[in-house]
Amino acid sequence: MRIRLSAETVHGDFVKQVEDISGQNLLACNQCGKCSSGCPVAFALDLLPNQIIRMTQLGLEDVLQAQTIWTCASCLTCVSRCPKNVDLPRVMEALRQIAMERGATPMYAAELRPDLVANAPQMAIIGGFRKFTA
Amino acid sequence: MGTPYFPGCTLTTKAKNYDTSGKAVAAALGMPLDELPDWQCCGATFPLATDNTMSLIAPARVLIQAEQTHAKQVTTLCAICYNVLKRTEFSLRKHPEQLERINWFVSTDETTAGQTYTGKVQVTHFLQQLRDDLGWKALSERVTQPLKGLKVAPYYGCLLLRPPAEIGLDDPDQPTIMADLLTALGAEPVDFPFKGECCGSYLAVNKPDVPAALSGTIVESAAKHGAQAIVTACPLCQYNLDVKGRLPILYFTQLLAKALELGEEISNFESQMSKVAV
Amino acid sequence: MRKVGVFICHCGINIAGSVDVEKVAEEINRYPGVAFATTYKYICSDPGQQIIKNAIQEHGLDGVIVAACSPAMHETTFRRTAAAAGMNPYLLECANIREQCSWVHQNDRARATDKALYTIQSMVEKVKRNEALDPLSLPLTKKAMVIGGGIAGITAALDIADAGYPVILVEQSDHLGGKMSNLSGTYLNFAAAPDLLTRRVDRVMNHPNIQVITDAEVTQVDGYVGNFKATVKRVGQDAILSYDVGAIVAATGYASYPLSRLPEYGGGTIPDVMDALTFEAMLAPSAKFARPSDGKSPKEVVFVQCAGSRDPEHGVPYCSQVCCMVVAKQAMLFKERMPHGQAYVFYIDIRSAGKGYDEYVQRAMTDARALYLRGKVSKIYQDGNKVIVWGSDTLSNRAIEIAADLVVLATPMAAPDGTKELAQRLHISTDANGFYNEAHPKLRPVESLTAGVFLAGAGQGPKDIPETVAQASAAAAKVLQLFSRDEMKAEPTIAQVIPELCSACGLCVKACPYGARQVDEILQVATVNPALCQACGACAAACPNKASVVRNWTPTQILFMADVLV
Amino acid sequence: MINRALVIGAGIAGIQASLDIANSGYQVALVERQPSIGGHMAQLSETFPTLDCSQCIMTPRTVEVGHHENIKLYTYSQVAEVSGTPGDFTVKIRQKTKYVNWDNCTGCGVCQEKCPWKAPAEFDRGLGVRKAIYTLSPQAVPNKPVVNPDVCVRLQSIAKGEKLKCGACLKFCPTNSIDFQQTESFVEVHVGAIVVATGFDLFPQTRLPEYGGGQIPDVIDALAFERLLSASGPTGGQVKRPSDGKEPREVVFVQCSGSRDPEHGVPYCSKICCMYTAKQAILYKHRVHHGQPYVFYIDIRAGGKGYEEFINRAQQDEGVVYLRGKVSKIYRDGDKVMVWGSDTLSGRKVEIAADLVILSMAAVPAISANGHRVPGLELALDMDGFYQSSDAELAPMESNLPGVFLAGAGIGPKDIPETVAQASGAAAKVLGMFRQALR
Repeated sequence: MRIRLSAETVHGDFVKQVEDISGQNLLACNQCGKCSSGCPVAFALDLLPNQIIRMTQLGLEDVLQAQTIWTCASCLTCVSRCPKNVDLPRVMEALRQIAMERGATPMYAAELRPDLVANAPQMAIIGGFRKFTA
Repeated sequence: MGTPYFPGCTLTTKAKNYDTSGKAVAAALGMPLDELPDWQCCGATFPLATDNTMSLIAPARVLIQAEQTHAKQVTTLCAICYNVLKRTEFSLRKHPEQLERINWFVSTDETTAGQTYTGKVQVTHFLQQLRDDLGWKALSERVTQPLKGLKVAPYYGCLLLRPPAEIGLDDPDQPTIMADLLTALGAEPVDFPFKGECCGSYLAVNKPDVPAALSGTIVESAAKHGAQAIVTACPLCQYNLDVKGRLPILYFTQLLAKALELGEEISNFESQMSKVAV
Repeated sequence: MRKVGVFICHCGINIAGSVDVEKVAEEINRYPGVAFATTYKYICSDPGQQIIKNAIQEHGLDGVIVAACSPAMHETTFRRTAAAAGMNPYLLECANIREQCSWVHQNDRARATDKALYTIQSMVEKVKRNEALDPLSLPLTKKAMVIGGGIAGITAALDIADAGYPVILVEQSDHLGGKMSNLSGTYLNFAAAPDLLTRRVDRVMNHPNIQVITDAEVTQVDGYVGNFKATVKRVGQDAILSYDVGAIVAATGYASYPLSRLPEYGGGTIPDVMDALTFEAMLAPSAKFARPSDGKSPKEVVFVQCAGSRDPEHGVPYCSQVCCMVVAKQAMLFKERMPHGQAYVFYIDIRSAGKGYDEYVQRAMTDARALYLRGKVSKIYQDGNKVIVWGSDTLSNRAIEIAADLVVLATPMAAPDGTKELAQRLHISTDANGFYNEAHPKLRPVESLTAGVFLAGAGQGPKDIPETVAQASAAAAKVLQLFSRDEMKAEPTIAQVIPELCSACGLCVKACPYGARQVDEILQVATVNPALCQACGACAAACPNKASVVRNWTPTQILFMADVLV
Repeated sequence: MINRALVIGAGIAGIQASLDIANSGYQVALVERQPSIGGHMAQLSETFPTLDCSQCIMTPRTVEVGHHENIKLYTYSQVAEVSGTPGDFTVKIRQKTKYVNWDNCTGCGVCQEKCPWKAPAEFDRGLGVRKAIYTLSPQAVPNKPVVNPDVCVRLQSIAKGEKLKCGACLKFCPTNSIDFQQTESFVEVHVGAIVVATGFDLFPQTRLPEYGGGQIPDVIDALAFERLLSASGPTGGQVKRPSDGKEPREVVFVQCSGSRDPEHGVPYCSKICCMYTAKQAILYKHRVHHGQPYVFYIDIRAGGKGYEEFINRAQQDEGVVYLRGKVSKIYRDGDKVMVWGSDTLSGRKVEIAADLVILSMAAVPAISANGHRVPGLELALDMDGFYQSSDAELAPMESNLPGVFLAGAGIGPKDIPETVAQASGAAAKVLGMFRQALR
């Protein structure tokens, strides 16, 4: 499908909101792709990190449907290697927050495997959930 | 009087042996760890949004408590607690106005009335104390039972080192701190390319297949490079890597306990080594 | 009492359109000291200039003001006119009533007209107090020094020497040819290039006008354009050689960026990860095509572009310009060496801008079957006898892993150590990345801001061979231009010290940005070096005793001008 | 050896070469086919990456050429024939009919004021109008007019042998410099060396039908946009689109319009487009603060000092949106211009309803563009029609003919600093020849 770009989309509220929450200048990214090159969970992503930031640059809000923003483990590999010092994990966080504002519920405690909840370290459970409630 | 010490939730439950071995080793080395009175959870993730004052209150409380001890530094063992507290310290130093708000908020609570954080106390990791305060040479001299011939792969993971600008413990791409420790203990550090790759972290609860895959690669790589065991500083890494059962996954404090001959009940070394056929 | 003539230009409608020039002429005619005033459509035109000549002679003018465009445009023109009419050219001034008046006040004729009038009146006050001056003449040594024996230095030296002037060529290493001598060939005319270089080197070595000094560095440079004194020290020798030269060409080239600064690429730690120049040596027809670790010939080779470049976080914000082409070339050479081998190239943008360059890269893709992947590499590590490369292809949106036998990092072209120090010795400046600053990025690419010191090649910024060669010849042209005169003329409107007022406090020495001031310890008075002084006036401002003045821009003149304007 | 040089083409390359030779004490005959000197650089608004005003940095040079005692200007002229040998060439120069006696003309401009006949101004890429008697620009050097026979009704009436029409210029010229009897003339110059600096032109829009083929008024080429941005341009530097003079809010820049496109006969990269497009996008943003510029590109080629940093500025500070994909189709839709492109990075097809579209047209050799080949000056051309250097890398300024040197975009597309360096380089070769002869 073809998307329609206009000043409204590329400088719209969505882009502004992401930049405000993340504190990042999205356009500082020149799409070199280093983030995707090093992302450890790339194999489990529906959109690569560079695509996430790319779609956000263009104000394509369907980026919020991507599973990637929930699968990102915030390992910070991308930001520690980014040539332009773009803090992608913060962008992911911004997208998660906006998605949740808009009613996304990525995980229910009830649906978690009991054995995991029983054995996993607290930090995993707390961290896992905090990520979705920040 | 020792260094104030923040164990964090996991070390008092699922990672007790990290806590016990850590405290025992510290005591044996004459640098005892004094657990903070009625400490509370650090939050387990550093809040990444620009407006994160609310979420910073939890870790800030820990710093406030620590400062009441008038010590220069507060120690952690858990890599995630360390990351959260260290970044909080960094962030509050960078944003005094935010620090002011948090101090005000906390001091309105009668239990913590009048307590504030001024940046006097600095967050440190026990590894850093060993390296900077004690020193590898001094440590090696204290070793009574060198871990001769033991091939161990140091696994650093993510949060112990990243983001380097805020943590500054070691180079995230070429870290040496745990390898140096192993050498000091007489063991043989095994360098492998995945020492800094993510284990899948807290995806353990909702996407277990991801950590499983990642940890698999990490452990395999370590084994391929001849490691008999993997050593880590993070309970979550320990948990994720251990799932495989391919190699024993130890905390660095366990190896210390072993090398200092603090006894099996402290080090848990033999039992864990024997769990897997090397 | 001076007799000043005022000539007001319409500049077509450029000035007359918003300034009532006739009214201005009428008004200024009544102004004390003005003996004659008139207007004309285009005073810069030949008939316009004729009017000035006639008026000077008829009215015996000893002061002229041309109220027209900026002096930057026509001052020289009109001063020549005045001289032709027998008046001292330094008694003529331009009053800018176009750029600074008519053009910026197009909608307010009345006030534009007033402003024009004041502008001219203040200029009258200045001209009344101008002294008649003669241009200064300075001696000139027609001998050049070229620093750097790479392709840039060689070419510049030959162009100067061929024109019959002696050249001292100073080279740091023990041989000429520079980085280019390490290349097995160039892009377009591959085979011919090394031969062409050797022939050029031979010509230099045997040229009667060129004296080559290898293993040497320039340790000190004193003096100024036309009269430099450069001292040269040969490595391992205490003897200091000293040369009088009139011009200097800095052609010191570039250095490769240290691999060790790329830890995530295993730089310096993985034997089979090397930079492009090292790979070039491996490709040399004479050499055995063997990788360092085990001497095997690599079958799968990964090229990593922008390995440090375009990466502010690695301290290199700029693009190194040549890597895209170098890599394409090496990918093709590799394919010749290993017909069954496979080359991969990770890139961000393919920058093959240059004659025949884009076509060249296309050939690397289609003929040499090099696989281009658009993504910056994130991590490289050793795995057994393989080197694992983690990259991505942002076009197919896949993270990519390649098990390579050899990895070539296209590392940045960096400014060599010591560039800054040499720049300081030459009194020229360097930019944020350590490269020499040119006088103007567009129109003066091979001149430094210090007269007589010229730039050529990669020392001024990354560039390829054709651009370097063109620059080298350009620098030579500037030298030849300088040497074409018998002596150097310099503007006399520079700083001057009134000895009676000077207390030799030395403030002016500190204030002068061009190192043109000194204190004569014996006479206890500050002095001006006419060749270095740029008439900026800093000394005049700094001098507590008003002993420093810029000729024809004296404090008195400026005060009288200000009186009119405020 | 005749110590005089011929320089063909008075763009910035020819100007620089002439000045370097003339300032070394040798005479120069500078030939330019246009009525005045300056070439394309005179058309530019500001220059990258410093955003210096092009006119301001260039005028001192054009003026210096105009008044230089060692430079003889032959504008509105063309080299008709070259004969002789290196060191002693005889050059025949054809001086086109100006219908104005320049010896008497003072360049007062009255004729242009009074002339009633208008035609599109080529200097403004057709966006402005000029009279039948015209100078290229108010700052022209020399600032003297010529008459365009295709527009002047007087000349047409003369040609048709009808009753003489108009003659306004004749009537009003204060110096009686108008001369409708004038015919073209030839002069011979003897020179020792030749510098060829004939520069480039833009690939015609008509060759790109899928981009509107020049039929859509609000789809213009980059030089036209320079004129829209230029303070001395037809709109005084205000960005107004051709169709209705409205200020465009959404502006699309299409790079590689013709370039890197063997199918359109331009296989090569035009080298300068990436940078001037970024510059134009920034300048547009400075003129129209609320406007949104987009740039479609294949690769961003910013190889040059401060160039990469300039692109970063456009992207992250000036909010220019870069889209990686070549535009496929441009068509008119009401008062909008629809642009169909793609962004290969997000993997999306993209559509933009633009108010104005600027095509970064390929740079093609002027010499083959105007089909002018000089007998006796058989310079080798490459497959694209640019001059072929004797060695592209190590001898870029040397041609296949001894004593004949090359400079500037006639060899291949290049930016101003590279052109200026080449021009000085060519001058060095000429000076070398002259000086060697002395010994």
